[in-house]
Amino acid sequence: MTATYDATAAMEIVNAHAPGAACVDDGVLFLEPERLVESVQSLRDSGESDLVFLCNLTAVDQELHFEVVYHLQSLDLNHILQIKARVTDREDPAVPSLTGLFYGAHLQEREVYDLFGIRFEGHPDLRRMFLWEGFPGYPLRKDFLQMPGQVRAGLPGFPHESEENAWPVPGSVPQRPMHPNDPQPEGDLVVAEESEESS
Amino acid sequence: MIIGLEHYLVLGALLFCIGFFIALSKKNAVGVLIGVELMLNAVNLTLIAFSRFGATEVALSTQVFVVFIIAVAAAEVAVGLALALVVYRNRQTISVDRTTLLKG
Amino acid sequence: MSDFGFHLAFWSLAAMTLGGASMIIISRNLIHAVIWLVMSMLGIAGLYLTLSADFIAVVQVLIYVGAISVLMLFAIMLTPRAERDNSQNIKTGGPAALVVLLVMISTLWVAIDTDWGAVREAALTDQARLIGESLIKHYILPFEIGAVLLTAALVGAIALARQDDEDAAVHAASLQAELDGEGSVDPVNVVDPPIAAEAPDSEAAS
Amino acid sequence: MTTADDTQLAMQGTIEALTTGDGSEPVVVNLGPQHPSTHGVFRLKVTLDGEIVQDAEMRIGYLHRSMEKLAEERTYTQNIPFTDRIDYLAAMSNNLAYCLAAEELLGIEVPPRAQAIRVMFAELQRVASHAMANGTFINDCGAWHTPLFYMFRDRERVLDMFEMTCGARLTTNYMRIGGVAFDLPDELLPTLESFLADMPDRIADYEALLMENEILHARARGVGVISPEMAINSSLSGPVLRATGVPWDLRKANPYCGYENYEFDVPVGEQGDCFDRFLVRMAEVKESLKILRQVVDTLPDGPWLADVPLHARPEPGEAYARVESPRGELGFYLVSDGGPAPYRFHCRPPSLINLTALKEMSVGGTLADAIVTLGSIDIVVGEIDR
Amino acid sequence: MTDLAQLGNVLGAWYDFRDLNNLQRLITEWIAEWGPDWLASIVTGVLGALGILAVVGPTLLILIWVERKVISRFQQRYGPNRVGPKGLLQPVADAVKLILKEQLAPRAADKLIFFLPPVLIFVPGILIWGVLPFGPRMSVADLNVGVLFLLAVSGTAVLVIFMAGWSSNNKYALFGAMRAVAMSISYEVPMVLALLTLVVFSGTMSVNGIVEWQQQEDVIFILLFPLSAIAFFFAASAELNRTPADISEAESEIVAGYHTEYSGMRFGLFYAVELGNTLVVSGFIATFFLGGWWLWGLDQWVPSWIILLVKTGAVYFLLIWTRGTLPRLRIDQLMSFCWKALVPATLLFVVVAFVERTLLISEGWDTTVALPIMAVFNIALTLGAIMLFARVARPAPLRRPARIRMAGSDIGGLRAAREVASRREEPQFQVGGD
Repeated sequence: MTATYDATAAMEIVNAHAPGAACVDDGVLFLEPERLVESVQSLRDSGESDLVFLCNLTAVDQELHFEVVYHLQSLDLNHILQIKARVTDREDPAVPSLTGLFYGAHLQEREVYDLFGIRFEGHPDLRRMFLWEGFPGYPLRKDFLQMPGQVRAGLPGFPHESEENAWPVPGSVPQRPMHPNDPQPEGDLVVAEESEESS
Repeated sequence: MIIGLEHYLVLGALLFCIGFFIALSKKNAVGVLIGVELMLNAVNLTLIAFSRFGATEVALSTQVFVVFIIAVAAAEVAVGLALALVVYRNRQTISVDRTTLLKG
Repeated sequence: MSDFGFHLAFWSLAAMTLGGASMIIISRNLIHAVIWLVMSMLGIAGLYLTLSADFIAVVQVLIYVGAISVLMLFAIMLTPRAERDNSQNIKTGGPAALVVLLVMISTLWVAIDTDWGAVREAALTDQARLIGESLIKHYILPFEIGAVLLTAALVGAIALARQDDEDAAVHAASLQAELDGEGSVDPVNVVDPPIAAEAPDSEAAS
Repeated sequence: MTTADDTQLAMQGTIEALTTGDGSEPVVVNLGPQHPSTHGVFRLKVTLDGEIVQDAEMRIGYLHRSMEKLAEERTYTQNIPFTDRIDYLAAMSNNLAYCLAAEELLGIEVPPRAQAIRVMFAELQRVASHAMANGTFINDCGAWHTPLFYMFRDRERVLDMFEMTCGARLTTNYMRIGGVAFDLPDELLPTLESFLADMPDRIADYEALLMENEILHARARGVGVISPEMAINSSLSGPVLRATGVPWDLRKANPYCGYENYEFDVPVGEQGDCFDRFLVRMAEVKESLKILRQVVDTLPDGPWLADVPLHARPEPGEAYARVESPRGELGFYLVSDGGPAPYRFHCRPPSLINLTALKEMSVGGTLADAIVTLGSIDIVVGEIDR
Repeated sequence: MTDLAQLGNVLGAWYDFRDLNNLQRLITEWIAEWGPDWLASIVTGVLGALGILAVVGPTLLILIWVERKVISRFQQRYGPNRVGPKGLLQPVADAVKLILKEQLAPRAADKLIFFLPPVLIFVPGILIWGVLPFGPRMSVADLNVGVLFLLAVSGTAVLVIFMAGWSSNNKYALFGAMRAVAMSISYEVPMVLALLTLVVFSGTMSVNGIVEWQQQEDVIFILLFPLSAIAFFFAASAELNRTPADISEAESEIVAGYHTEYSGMRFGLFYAVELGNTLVVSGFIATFFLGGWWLWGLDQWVPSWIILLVKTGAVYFLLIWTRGTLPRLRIDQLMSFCWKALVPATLLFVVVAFVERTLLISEGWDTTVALPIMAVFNIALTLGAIMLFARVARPAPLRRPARIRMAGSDIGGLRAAREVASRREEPQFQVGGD
């Protein structure tokens, strides 16, 4: 059975090489983007963790910041570790590229750049992979295809479901600074009435 | 009007002159080789005409002679084109008038 | 030789041959020139048939149309497209035409005027056997020398056309330059080619 | 959706690129997106010097439906049909991977009968997909569709079984969160028995016909070679990784749905060339039949679906579940924020990541080798572009 | 005299369909009586051409149906059975469809050279038929340089293919044309050498002469020179661009090779000529190596051209069989096979033919005794040559067998891989290698 590698043990290895680069936040290993490369290199090269197989590389738009998620796997020791790198700057998110360590990161990083707009410094051929160069915006960002009034499209609630667990609770969505390529709402924006009509 | 030896000789001469003109006036090395081929063919035609209308004992030797000419012509084209290739590879051009290295 | 069929054949083949040859002078594109050459070669093969030299006619088709014209097309393909125009050399065009005219007049006058003492016996039959035997019996020495010449031409052509090492390096370097996008590499000062020219080594070494 | 310069290149005479400038220039040939052997709308821009491939660059995105964006606005159950269309040649494996991830999020226990049924259909899907992969591979080597039709004969029988149980041959949409949609129809098991009875001598035919074929050896052996270290570093998975000699199979390393109590083996190649991948796929089909035999013998009865509310809402968290699909390690990374729809839905596409090493495999070989290598990696464009 | 022959004499020569030549002689004599003499020669030429077209035209249509049905039988499917009874009208439907299709031409194509090939490719296709003898006196032109004529005409087809490929301004077409030209030129050499052994042995270059020699010596050449037969078969299938050497129109690599840009009836012409060439080449293989219209005396009874058609059908089935089942070879493998295997082998057999010929003529061995011995010797030599080639000329990767091992218990990364590789016992699955 593939065991999940203990995040604190991984943190000690990383801190041994790059002091202060790693911290564990409720069981998940977070690495500092600035020293990401040498911390991942330490995890890969140390015999004890032996995380040589880059399983999965993707990103999540947590609305206030981006999270680049790495899953590293050791084939011989049969354990897997999830690493996250948090990028707070939404205007120009950038993370050092792991193509130096893992050749498998080439295409996955290009996909994340294409769909999220996160630049990977040091990637030899960072171009959009699925969409064409002139495509406006980055599709998988939460503010892409944003409805006016900052309310995210999708499933506010279900007709037969009771009112109290309607989701998301109106006004609960944190206000974010308007993104330049957001569709500009006409006239003044009143969040309050929007929510009455929809529920 | 019987088709005699003279008809073939005139035809051969005309063909030879056309080939000669092409060989002299074409800029491209392959064009010159085409001219040379035409000249050789003209000569072959006249030889075969002599073989047909000439005396019988000469008939066979002229045909053997033509076989040799065709063989030599094939070898000559092969070497000529190989030369053109080498000239092209070093001078990036095979137009005859620009490859004037031998000039003093 | 006087019946109508023979006349028709001779004149049409003559027109085909001379027409093809003159189109070579006029045509703009070199590939068209080669194709007109092929047409005139076929015309000449037909003329050989009218002279009942059928072995030579078939050999002519086999060697000229089958091999030499394809060889020329290959040569044209290997050289750049810019060189493909079949243009005349204007400044030497004039004097060349003069010389050719002179040659034509003299040869035609000789052809028509002299009495060739043409005699019209029956044509040779079964040339293939006769030529074969004479090549082996009577003309054995030229036959052997011809063989040596053909081999020498073969080896010479290959040696010339083959890329040896530094040429390959230049070629590989220009390819790499092409891929990297800068200008084409100056063939002279290629000190050590960026790509180790190991691909053509196998050929050079063998 | 090609860019301006692509359409311009296509419109302007492609022969121009051949002969401008001096020296013999590299020829840029576009294999695809409309090409008989790129297995779908996949485009490979190949730079050739004569017949030798100098550079192979992929242009993908022609089938990009941005499923990951769409999935964020549908509930967990509504997303299941999406997974069929990601890898339309192995829909069952996709469904299984997604349901495992969702169950991990929701913390649902799957009844044993459902687990056995899931294993059965995952292995049936592997047999069908490998039949398709090997058939098209030999077709790329030039055999005139004959082996392909033989292998399609077996694939048809598997697709008929799918149609029997869930009504669809290709996009099955059969698995639900917590189990499977319907119970097995009673005529399925006899058909499966006869299928398992016939397959061994069919496979003996293929081995006799195809393995000894000298031309197939000449075309596929020593072509598209990759070393085990390079394979692991470029995160290849599935038959492509096992052909290099690395014995890594998720069904053994991280058994899911009860694979630990079936006895089967993992075939491993030696040189890591196209022919080894073909051999590994052939051997894997035999192993799958062994598993199917055991599943049919030990099929438990009982509920086939745990009771899960239609719009189940997992509490905030994330899950990454992986399945050994016919093409490699197929993973689903789901992030939930408490809502009925996944906050983030990411699918790890084995076809796309296996293509990372395509350039290394095909540079240096001829154009024909590049086509054969692409065929041996067995890509599905739906999974590449998602 | 068999009763059939008596029947022929009684009813007059033209009833005797065993030799269609009688018919033609009858007609020309009738014309010679009243018309000018040149008219007779033209009429015989026209009759010969009409005879050929009468044979080629319908057989082409039937062949398209036969090929598709036979290949579909290989592939576990029915093949065309919708149009007409058992799909017989399918070729007609295809032809009509192709005629109605629009004739496209690429914008930057070289117009003159783009439109010529579909017409010109028919010339060698039909010219070759002139030399094929259907019966003792039944061949359009019994040239005494027949074999050379066959090679010359099939040589010109290469030029037409190049014109088609180059002029359609399409990279796939150019690749196809260059491959077709390179391959047909290099496969002409083994073809010439294979036919040289026959010409040397039978002493004549006329195709009919070769058949008569086989009739006279009561032996068919495939027994005497099996390797020449194999070499000629493979060189001819390479010349025709058929699998396993159909790289010039390899649809999996270069879409449709030299006729990618041709559509409508132009593509139809290419397709028809390809089938016509296959038919005439299998006819020549039957004539050279299987004895053509002669079959140990049977040709007294059965019309000779029927025997030839049956043998051609057998060879044609062999060509369909290889097309249906074998994968395609790469261009460099084809070239190395031609120059490193076929040419030396056929050269060896030319020497053997010369030696045996001198033994027969100058030593004056009795052919009835000598020929069987030579046949056995040649067959043994062929098998030896093939074994030697199979042993020696295997490329490096093919020497080691391809092996599959079962990982068993050690699942993991590189360490587990080394363990699996270092195992002693026999691998579970092994194929290939010597």
